[in-house]
Amino acid sequence: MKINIVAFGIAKEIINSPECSLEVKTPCSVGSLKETLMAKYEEFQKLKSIKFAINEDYQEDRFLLNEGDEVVIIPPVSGG
Amino acid sequence: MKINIVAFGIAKEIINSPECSLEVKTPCSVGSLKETLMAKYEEFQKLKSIKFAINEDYQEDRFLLNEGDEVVIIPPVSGG
Amino acid sequence: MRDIKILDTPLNTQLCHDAVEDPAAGGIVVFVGVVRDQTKNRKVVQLVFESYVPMALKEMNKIADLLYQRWGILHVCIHHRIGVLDIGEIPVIIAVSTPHRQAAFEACQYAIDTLKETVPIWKKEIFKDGAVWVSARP
Amino acid sequence: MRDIKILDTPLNTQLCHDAVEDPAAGGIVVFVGVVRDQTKNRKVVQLVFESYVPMALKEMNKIADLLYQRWGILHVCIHHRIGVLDIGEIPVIIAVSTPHRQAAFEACQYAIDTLKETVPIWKKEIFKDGAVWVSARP
Repeated sequence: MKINIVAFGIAKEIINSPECSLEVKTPCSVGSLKETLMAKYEEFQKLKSIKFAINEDYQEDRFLLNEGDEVVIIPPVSGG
Repeated sequence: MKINIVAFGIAKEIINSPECSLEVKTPCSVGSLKETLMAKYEEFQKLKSIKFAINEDYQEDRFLLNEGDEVVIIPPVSGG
Repeated sequence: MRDIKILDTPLNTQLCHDAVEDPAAGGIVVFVGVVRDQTKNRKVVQLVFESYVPMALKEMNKIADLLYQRWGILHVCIHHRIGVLDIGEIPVIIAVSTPHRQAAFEACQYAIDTLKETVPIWKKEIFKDGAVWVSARP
Repeated sequence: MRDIKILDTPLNTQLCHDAVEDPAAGGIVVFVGVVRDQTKNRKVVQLVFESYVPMALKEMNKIADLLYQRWGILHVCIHHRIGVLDIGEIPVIIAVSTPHRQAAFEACQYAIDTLKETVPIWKKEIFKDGAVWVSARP
């Protein structure tokens, strides 16, 4: 299936776009999405951490994606 | 010597005046002034605490008074 | 800069905030004391604050000295009001600015805790059927 | 009452203070984050904040939920700004009111500490000769 991914902050600079889409095998967990992404964009490996929000909530590596989920890369936050 | 004493808060109500004067023996410490005052106005014994400021600073019982010192009774404070 | 005052007019939060602004400040913490409508489940109508003003200013300045020494603060503003206050009015505001926020929280809390212990200001709670000097009795 | 917003216009300390006023409040603590003129001894020119807004609001509301549960606060106001900020401007204000002051200090500090860990907002420091997304690199 195709997963559309939105990026903010440094993630946006790494993929050089505010969004991208990746073709992944079904079922696809957050963890394997992360691996696919890190393989495609090696710069992500240099970040302190990288999390994913699915439909506006943080999700762990074992969380399974559905087609149509709102997937957002969350690099280290620095608000305040 | 004669010591003039200024009172605030509940101390003002106990001596029923914003100030009073006491005749004390020389030398007179803060501690003995406190005893004299508590003997004259027994209500002071019911307070949680009573301190004295001499010339705008807190002073301990063993501090000796001079004639002309600005002596203020400091009942428990409750600012803020 | 320190801005330490005892006032008989309403206090202003924005003013105290502005007094501690600084390009080197990363955090400002402002504590605002407010007159509550009750104490120990008894309904308060008004509060009356009185102060031994020259000594109170001296003690407030001692607190400020310590904030500079212990927490390396940039600026502090302490305004305390005296006179008759209604429910919801502000008896005290303490604003502190520091390069990093943790110090601002600690210094501000130390300042209000110490003010309540050492500064010669007295509060009388006025109830419908009486009045009490706060903290006086055991 | 909770007043939780992400704004692209200047924040106002007085407004956040007023949002948490309450007759039952004994203390209000306001934390104001300020853009410092330097970081690690390097001179900062501007900051740019961006946010994943709907999720940021959701995470800020989770923080608010916890303040009510853990500290029994009366009200909370969290305003965060996004966009380009100059030195001395305010990226964040958190105001908390509680019946007793200790809880207001603790809750306010918890709120800003947690906001910096969980809320999807990113800060880019602009220097004369470059720019860095804060916290991104180890």
